[in-house]
Amino acid sequence: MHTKTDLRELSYAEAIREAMDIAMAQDERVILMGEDIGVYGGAFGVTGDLIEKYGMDRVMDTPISELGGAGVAVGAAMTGLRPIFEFQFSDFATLGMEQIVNQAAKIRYMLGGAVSVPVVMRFPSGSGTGAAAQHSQSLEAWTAHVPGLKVVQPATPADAKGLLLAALEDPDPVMIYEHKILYKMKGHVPEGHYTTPIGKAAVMREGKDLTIVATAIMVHKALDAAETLATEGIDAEVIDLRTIRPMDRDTVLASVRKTGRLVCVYEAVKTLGVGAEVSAMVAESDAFDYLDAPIIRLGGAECPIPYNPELEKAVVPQVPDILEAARNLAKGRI
Amino acid sequence: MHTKTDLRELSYAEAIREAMDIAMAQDERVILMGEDIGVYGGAFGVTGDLIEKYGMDRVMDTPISELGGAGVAVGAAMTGLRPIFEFQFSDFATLGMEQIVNQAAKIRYMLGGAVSVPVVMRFPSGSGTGAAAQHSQSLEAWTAHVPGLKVVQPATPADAKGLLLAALEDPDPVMIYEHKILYKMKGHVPEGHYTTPIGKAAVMREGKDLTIVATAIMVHKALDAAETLATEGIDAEVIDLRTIRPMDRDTVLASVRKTGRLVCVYEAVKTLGVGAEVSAMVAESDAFDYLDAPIIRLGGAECPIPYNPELEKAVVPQVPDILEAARNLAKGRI
Amino acid sequence: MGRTFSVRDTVTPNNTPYAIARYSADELKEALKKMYLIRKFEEGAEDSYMRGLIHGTMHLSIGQEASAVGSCMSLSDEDKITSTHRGHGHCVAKGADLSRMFAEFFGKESGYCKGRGGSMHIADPSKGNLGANGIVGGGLPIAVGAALSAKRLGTGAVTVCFFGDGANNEGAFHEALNMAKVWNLPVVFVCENNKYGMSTSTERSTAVKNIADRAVAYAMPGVTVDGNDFSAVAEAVDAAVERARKGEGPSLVENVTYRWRGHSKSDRNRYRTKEEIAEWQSRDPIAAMAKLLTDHKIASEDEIAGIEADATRIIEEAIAFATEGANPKIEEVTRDVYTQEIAS
Amino acid sequence: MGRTFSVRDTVTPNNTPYAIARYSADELKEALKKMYLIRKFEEGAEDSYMRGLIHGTMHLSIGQEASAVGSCMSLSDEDKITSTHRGHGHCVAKGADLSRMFAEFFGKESGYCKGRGGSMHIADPSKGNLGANGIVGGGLPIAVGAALSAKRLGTGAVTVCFFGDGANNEGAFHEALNMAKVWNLPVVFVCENNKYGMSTSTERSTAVKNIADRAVAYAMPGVTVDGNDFSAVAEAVDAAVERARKGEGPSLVENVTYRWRGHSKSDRNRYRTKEEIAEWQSRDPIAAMAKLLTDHKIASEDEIAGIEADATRIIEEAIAFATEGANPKIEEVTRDVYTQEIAS
Ligand SMILES: Cc1ncc(C[n+]2csc(CCOP(=O)(O)OP(=O)(O)O)c2C)c(N)n1
Ligand SMILES: Cc1ncc(C[n+]2csc(CCOP(=O)(O)OP(=O)(O)O)c2C)c(N)n1
Ligand SMILES: [Mg+2]
Ligand SMILES: [Mg+2]
Repeated sequence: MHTKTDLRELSYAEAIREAMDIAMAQDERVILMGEDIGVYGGAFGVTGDLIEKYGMDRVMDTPISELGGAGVAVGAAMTGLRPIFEFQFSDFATLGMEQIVNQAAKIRYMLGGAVSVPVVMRFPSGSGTGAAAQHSQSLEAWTAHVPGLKVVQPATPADAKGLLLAALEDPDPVMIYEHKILYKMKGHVPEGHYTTPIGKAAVMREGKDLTIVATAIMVHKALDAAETLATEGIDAEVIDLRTIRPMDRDTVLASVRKTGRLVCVYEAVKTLGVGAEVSAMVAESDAFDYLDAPIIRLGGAECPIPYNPELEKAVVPQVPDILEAARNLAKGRI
Repeated sequence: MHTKTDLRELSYAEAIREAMDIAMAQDERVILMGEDIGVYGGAFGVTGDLIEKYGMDRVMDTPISELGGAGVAVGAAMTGLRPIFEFQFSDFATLGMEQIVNQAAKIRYMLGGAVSVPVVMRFPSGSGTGAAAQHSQSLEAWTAHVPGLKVVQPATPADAKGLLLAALEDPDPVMIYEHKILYKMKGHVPEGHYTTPIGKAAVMREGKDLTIVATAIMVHKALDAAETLATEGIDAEVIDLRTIRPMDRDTVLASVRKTGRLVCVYEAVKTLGVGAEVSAMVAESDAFDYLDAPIIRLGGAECPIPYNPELEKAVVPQVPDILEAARNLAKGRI
Repeated sequence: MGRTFSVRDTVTPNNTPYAIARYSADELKEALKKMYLIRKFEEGAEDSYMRGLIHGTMHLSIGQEASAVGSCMSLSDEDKITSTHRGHGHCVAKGADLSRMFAEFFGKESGYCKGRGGSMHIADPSKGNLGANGIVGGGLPIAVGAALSAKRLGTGAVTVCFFGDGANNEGAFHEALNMAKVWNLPVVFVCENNKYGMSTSTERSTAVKNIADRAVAYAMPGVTVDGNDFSAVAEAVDAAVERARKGEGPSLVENVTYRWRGHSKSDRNRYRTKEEIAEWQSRDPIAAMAKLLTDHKIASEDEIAGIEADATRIIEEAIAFATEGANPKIEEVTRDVYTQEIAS
Repeated sequence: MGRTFSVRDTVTPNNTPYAIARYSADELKEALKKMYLIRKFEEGAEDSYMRGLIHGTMHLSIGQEASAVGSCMSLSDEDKITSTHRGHGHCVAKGADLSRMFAEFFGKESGYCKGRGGSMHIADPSKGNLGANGIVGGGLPIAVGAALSAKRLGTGAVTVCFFGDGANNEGAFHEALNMAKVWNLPVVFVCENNKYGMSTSTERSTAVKNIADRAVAYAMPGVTVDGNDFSAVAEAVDAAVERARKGEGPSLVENVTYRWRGHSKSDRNRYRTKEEIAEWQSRDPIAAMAKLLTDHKIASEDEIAGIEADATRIIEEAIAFATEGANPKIEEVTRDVYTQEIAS
């Protein structure tokens, strides 16, 4: 985290756990489902000891059955419960897409509004753990392509908590992509119940020379880069997109109108990743007229995530990549 | 089809069938797998009577097991067969994403190049049949986001045949999105074996005032619109993208450099559909400097496909939408 | 089709069929009426389709009425069902209003899904019908979820999950039955085995002879019954519902039946013989039910004719209602994508 | 763990264990050596991890060596296997080169996957090993596909598909076994039941007691054996391989075993007791195999010590090879995404 204060700090994982704890204490209908979220505490320790407080009936270890598990969560959500379903790794959600996309996302519409499906799903995503191609993907663009779903990507502990609590209050299915590498990152997290609005981006740093729109872990890399750029006289505005469906058009466009330059940074494969939508959204808006330079995207390489740690780093954007892109973009501006 | 000649015409479905027939006659390793592709001839009649010619061993009805079926095709492709796997509707491929994305797309890379996975998968896609939200999706953007796959979307009978034959010669997994409404559309199809190159777009109509990049059925709507625009003095270039992974950057950029105006038309949900990538690709390229107007996207509404026929039409781009967009774009140009 | 549940309370003296012993005359006549309603709804639907009044496709369950109605006999409106693409029968059996069903079929705003869902998605949550499903096997995990809610919230509700023989080869079947048993949930899996998944016979798609044999793999009771015999269906499903209600967990019931029509409107019936179809038509579940009622003096021939006439009238009214109904407004097409409209 | 296959040719006179009757002394000593290699490979891997030489995670199969080696006894290089995240043992059993395995572990260009795959994806197609798989259940349909190829191309090859008890609850298991039987393919499903899928015991995840009981649902033979008893494993799997080879279709073999280590490096072993671990450690499959060979005078204690020393040396050499190997070049990171490089 970039804002060090003497306020209470929690890790991103702790913040998520606290949100679940608050929700479960308040509302009997909230249950947790997932693989090894009970005594094991979750593959990334996110559920931790919640089973001790709420018991096996509310912190349910599922069999290794992602499709069925997701579907049970959907059915439970239609009939009175508020399940939070954890995919152990977001990669395994490829097994559950049927229930997510054909059922959770569409049931309300197909049924003419007769029911809502208030299910929350959590997807630990991203690379950086040396777990190779089948355990490191960032597939949030898939669900962000699907009407009926809401999709968020918290970048800070405070938002991880606030967005999860907002998701639980939302009557519709909310998909939460959490970055595994952020789980241990600390930051200030307010006590008690609060929500971070779904659908609102956050301006993390104001600047006038160029706009960096980033998601998840890239928000922190962008902020790092912005500090360095500042020393070079380049004043970057950094926006944490936070919600990728529905996207916060207004915040992004306002920034681009101000700076005239845009770079989008995201870890997912570049082609058809979230930055493609940010770019296209700007390019078709009135903000187009304010653009002084091409819209740059920094996304993951067109490549599965490799195992070797140096290769693994090479396939996702790093701070030097952002610096280079920003410097090129700023040329002629300052 | 828009080019009427006295050459041999086949429907899009017949062209696909002919491609499969040619391949099966030439190569014993080619087999067909899918639900009800045998005596039933396929839900859309694409396989037709091939079972009579090649028997049940090569035209294999699978149980209703999309995940397993796709995985069997992957395993067979790794070990000497050349399977063509048909998802009965592309919507059901949501059940097979694990095998497509974690296995087919990544096995070669994860194994350091030790094997290839020459599997071909066919996805009947799109709306217009009154089959509602779970039978009408256009999810090609999902696989186009995944390195290791190649993804094509033929718009004409000739390309449907040529791209399928190219896919069978390709050592890597090729995903073919076929539009259901095109199955009955007729057009000239050359006899015998030929291939349409994967990775190459087709300029369907040359023009100088604006570029329309379209996919699948939208190519035909774009061509219709272009005829009308011509009568209004607007000279539209129409590009059929044909392959969406890898995208034909050169053809699109060359056109935009010439016309300075771009509209992308696709049926999939607008947000994060293929047009987002086309737009972003142009906006970050040197063609940006040639742009005289915002890049317009016409995509599907942010909505599942509804059942009622009027609603169903309303949620995907139609010729009048293209005309309106093109006219707005061309304003001031001509 | 021999095996039955070991656990069953109702004793049927003197070989009286279960249904006769268990249900009142009114209940039985109501059941017969529902069977007629299903038949006539679908005949009407087919006719509307032929006359070009409907687009899309439809999956008719004509010939399977005993399975739908028999399986819902002991369910209240609090109990849930999940249904399939071939779901009109389940919908009627669970108490749906025929007019709103037809209106949905016609894509009208007055339909159950406001014209957004159509034949394949008709639902009536107010009656416990969580909806038909266009995805084969899609309803199986959802049913388990509904049963989980019932158990956790202590509602006492049971969920009946309908699915076809074809669906039994989906991974979702396996995962759902396993979880239902592991968590001991109040759900009854009712497989309507009409011998084909589209064109593919169970012999060519399914490694076991009886689908109920798969219950062993989930350590739950499994039984195969004559799905055209209303009483046999009710007997098996009622026993399973009772087990579920008592907290004894899930069961699998296989109703062996047959669809008289093709799979959908595009079916050329190449995969089965005319003889096979004729043979099954000679075992009409509605005729059998009518005979059951007359044999046991529950209803006279006249009363039965009256029930049928009632059903005919209701369907006529339903078609009239549907025909008159307004189309949805195009500007409202994105309503109900989200519960609270979002700007986009 | 009583039931065995009814179909078996080899007769074992005087209660001689199957393996002793069936395999030559050289074959048996080679098998023991492979078991040592697995153990020492994994101990070396663990050690390298502790010393920070390796990133990522790993899944060790220490304690399960008899299952891996016993299951591959009657396979040739033409025969295929599919493996799991816990796949080092299968890899060694199928004849992999230890140096290239270690090099992969270290992420080197000289590794089996050129450093792209790591522990979870080691494969050696040249030996018929189609690869470990990071997706639980991911290999099951792939194995069926390999068996389909063998049948269609008439290669006579059999595929052995390894998977865990946890994987048996994936839909992929159900779909794969069903298709294998429907098409009568030469595949043997070998479930390594080590009692837990990560932290979740089979009691809490799986509705049946023995996973092999699920074979009934696919009308294929199913047998549960002591997976720490090399001979019992070889006996069951060989019989199944023979059935497959003869065209008699698929089988399911369940090797009951135990992993001594945690699930992966992040496991705190909260879900099982020290006593349970100790009890299983007292049933070391390698010690049992050594005893089998000495009891039956196949090898002396000295010879066994020599085999173990050989294995130790091979592992040391492998680590040296891996340590010296070059890292992949960063500019080549996108090589092998496609067979023919594409411009992008
Ligand atoms: C996941 C999925 N796969 C395939 C289909 C296409 N499809 C619709 S119904 C059907 C046959 C289903 O057979 P069965 O479950 O026996 O039900 P029946 O139609 O016989 O009532 C198929 C293949 C589908 N809708 N969903
Ligand atoms: C589809 C999928 N779900 C979950 C996981 C995470 N995971 C890896 S191994 C494992 C346990 C597997 O248990 P089992 O099949 O019994 O194999 P074992 O680890 O005991 O050898 C889990 C849950 C995964 N890799 N893939
Ligand atoms: Mg059927
Ligand atoms: Mg296990």
